[in-house]
Amino acid sequence: MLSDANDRMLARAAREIAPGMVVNLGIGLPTKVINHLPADLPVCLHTENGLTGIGPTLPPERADRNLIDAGGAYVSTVPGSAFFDSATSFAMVRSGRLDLTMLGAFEVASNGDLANWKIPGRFSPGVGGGIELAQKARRVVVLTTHTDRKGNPKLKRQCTLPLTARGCVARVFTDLAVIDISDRGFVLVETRDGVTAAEVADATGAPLVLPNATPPTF
Amino acid sequence: MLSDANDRMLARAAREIAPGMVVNLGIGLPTKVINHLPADLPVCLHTENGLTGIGPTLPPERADRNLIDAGGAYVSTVPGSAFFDSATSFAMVRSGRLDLTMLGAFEVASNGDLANWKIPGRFSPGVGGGIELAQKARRVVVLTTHTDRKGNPKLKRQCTLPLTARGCVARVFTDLAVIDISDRGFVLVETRDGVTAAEVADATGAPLVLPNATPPTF
Amino acid sequence: MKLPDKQCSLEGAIARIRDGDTVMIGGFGVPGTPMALIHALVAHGARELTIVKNDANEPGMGVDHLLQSGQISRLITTHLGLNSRAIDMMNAGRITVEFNAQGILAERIRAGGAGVGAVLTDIGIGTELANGKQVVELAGKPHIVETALRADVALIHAAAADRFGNLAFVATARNFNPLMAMAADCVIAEAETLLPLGGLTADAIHTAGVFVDHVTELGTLSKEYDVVRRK
Amino acid sequence: MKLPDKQCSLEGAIARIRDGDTVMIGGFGVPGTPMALIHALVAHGARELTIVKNDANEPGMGVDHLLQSGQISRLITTHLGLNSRAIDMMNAGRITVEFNAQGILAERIRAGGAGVGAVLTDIGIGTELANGKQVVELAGKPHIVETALRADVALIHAAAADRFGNLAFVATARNFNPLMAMAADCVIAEAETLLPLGGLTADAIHTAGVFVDHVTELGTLSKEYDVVRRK
Repeated sequence: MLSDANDRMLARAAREIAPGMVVNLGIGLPTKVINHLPADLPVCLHTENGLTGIGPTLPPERADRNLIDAGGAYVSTVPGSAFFDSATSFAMVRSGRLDLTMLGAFEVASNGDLANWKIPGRFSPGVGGGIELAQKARRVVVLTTHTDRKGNPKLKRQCTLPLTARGCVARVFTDLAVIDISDRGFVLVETRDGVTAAEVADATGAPLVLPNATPPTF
Repeated sequence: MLSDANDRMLARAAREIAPGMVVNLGIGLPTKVINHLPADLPVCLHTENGLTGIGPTLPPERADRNLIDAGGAYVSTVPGSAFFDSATSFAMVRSGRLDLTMLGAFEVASNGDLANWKIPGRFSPGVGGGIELAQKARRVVVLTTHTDRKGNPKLKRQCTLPLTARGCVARVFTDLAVIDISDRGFVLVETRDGVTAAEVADATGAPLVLPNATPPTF
Repeated sequence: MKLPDKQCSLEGAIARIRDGDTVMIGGFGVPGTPMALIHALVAHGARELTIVKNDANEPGMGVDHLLQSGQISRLITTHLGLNSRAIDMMNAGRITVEFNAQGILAERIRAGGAGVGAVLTDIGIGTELANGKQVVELAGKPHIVETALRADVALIHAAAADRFGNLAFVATARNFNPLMAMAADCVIAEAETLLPLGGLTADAIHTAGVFVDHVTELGTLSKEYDVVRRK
Repeated sequence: MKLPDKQCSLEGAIARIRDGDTVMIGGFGVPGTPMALIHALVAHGARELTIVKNDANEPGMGVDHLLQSGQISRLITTHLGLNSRAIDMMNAGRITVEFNAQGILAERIRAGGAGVGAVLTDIGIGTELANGKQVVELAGKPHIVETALRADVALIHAAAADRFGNLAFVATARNFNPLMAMAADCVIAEAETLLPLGGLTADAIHTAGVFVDHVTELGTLSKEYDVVRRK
């Protein structure tokens, strides 16, 4: 993935976060969205290891040894941050207090199924907090490269890997496009500047509903 | 009940509390046991509305408006007291962290059944925390007058009132005697000074196993 | 990023309560009972309410005002011993009362707040509190299915809050407040002191503001919050 | 009355662990992991342990020492991504690993601590995490019976404690510690600072001493507690 395409995807995903939201940014690409949020945006970032109100990531020499995010990065607080235990953290998730979560993916199916935790025989470190985020956040969006390293589509008719949760994904942000998941399957919403709808459709492993007009770009 | 008999019962019950115990003293007579505990006894008193380490009861003019026990009395703290919510408070109870609870009773049966919360048609204010204390404290003892105001026994073959918990009571302290509940039913352990075993048996509504020798007095 | 501001007026927050709503109210006796929010609810006038509260306070205090005004149709509680009006209304069939063991009420509310459907417990097995409840075998022993409780609105009293809705309680005024503050679709907190963001220590917050929708500062506390001088 | 004193030596507390015990260990990554108690457990040598911990730390840290020493036969956890040794041992069949969704592991431990038998949840329905678990209908919808977890011993890391065992945690070092501190028959806490009774504010205590059996003060913290400088 081109660094520019990466940045554009992250910047576009950041605009998904509306004022007042409580948001969990999953490990990997989603965490980087934080660098694209306006400083004055009223938003509450949640990390499942026990913090609401995540502040900027800190380098080791300025880090607090007791203050990490769920991915192990050293983070900081903002005025009004709160700490809590792991049961309370997931109480927030399961009881619907997360307005939005952004997750990574191995595969997303056109019915919204998500697989992002296990590749049998090759990668099975455990599911962590992913199932509950995927199943219970009010809105689940995915950030992912459009294809894997071999060029195979990550957006598919059906997931082939063990599922994280069924029918949970509402929208996918990739380096090529913004795609919604609807009753009609994948729907193209936006393309990255310079990418055609046909190129997105080619890289997608399931039918892609195209808009009548040329889609907006990001 | 004579005031002296009352005091002797309370003083005797206080000796049931061993060093290191966590103890909940129920509303009514049991709460008064606190006045008979040695000042240097290492013990932790629990009240189910959210305090461990209960200190002396305070008169209104010295009371903290936010600091009561489960009976509504204004209490104080001791060094090391902790406050917690109602779920945590009963987590202590149900998970076996109470070594002892002392409860009041309407009726105690010779199999250890306890009825202390409802007299159908006459008194049914709700069970409060009684069921969980009776069912889950490691040791449940009852403090009660030996007979009711009409002179009827409160220690019975079977409870006639709705139960608080089955088979929970290990020992009963009354104004006449200390009585254990065993496989053989009620067993006389001690009598109040000046009370005979026969008098205790007369006032008890179920067979009373007597010791071979004259029982100790309190 | 900065955290959102949730400060609002007491009346503005209460205005969203509708006839027939389930309303959780914090407090065990006087401590932790949101007396001002209750008065605002009386003024608001919503009726046919299901109230979830540990107790019905005492005559002339707290929930008793809602009993007097006839706004309560159902009360989910643990003990009414200090309010003879509540018992009389129950006995006269003017309110329906559902009694729970106190720790089970706490646990059901917490389950609602934790987004789980129920807890399985042996508390009350063999007593009339088990009547009518689903029973499941767990490791060969019967357990009662105690279902999660959630409310449309929770009314919370805190000693201190910040503008994001982080809350801190004091002493035994904590009781049911942090549990109910997790278990309602709309959580309204009155605070004796409202602080700017950062005014509460992050480690000493009892209820994270994520759970709280509206927070309002009390002015001078009414006498109802005071020490009760019983005869 | 005064509260009992529970101070003891680290080795004295650990000595009660037996072969085959289930041991809960606090921590999420480095923060909150009781590194000193883990080293004492390695020195003690109890084997065939079932360990309950969110993660397996990283190579050369925390739980990894117990993996290296071969004392673990079973690991109940949520994610091993940072410890390749744990994954290799799992794949080689040298340890049995039971994966839980993170919040469900927290909830099962809390259920153990709260003295309830299980929670009913829809988390994991339709995924392989539901395999082999009892399912109960609740309001017409299938719910998984997630059974309570308890341990013989829990090893807890606190920032501060008093001699009765009241504990306070800091920042994200809280995580699983207060849950596990409720859910074991014997709870052993190491504290960075041990205070006299009254040294902690009653409102700011995270774990009440009633749940804690033994408390020990750490001397100078080892480098294992420090910020991890990854490549």
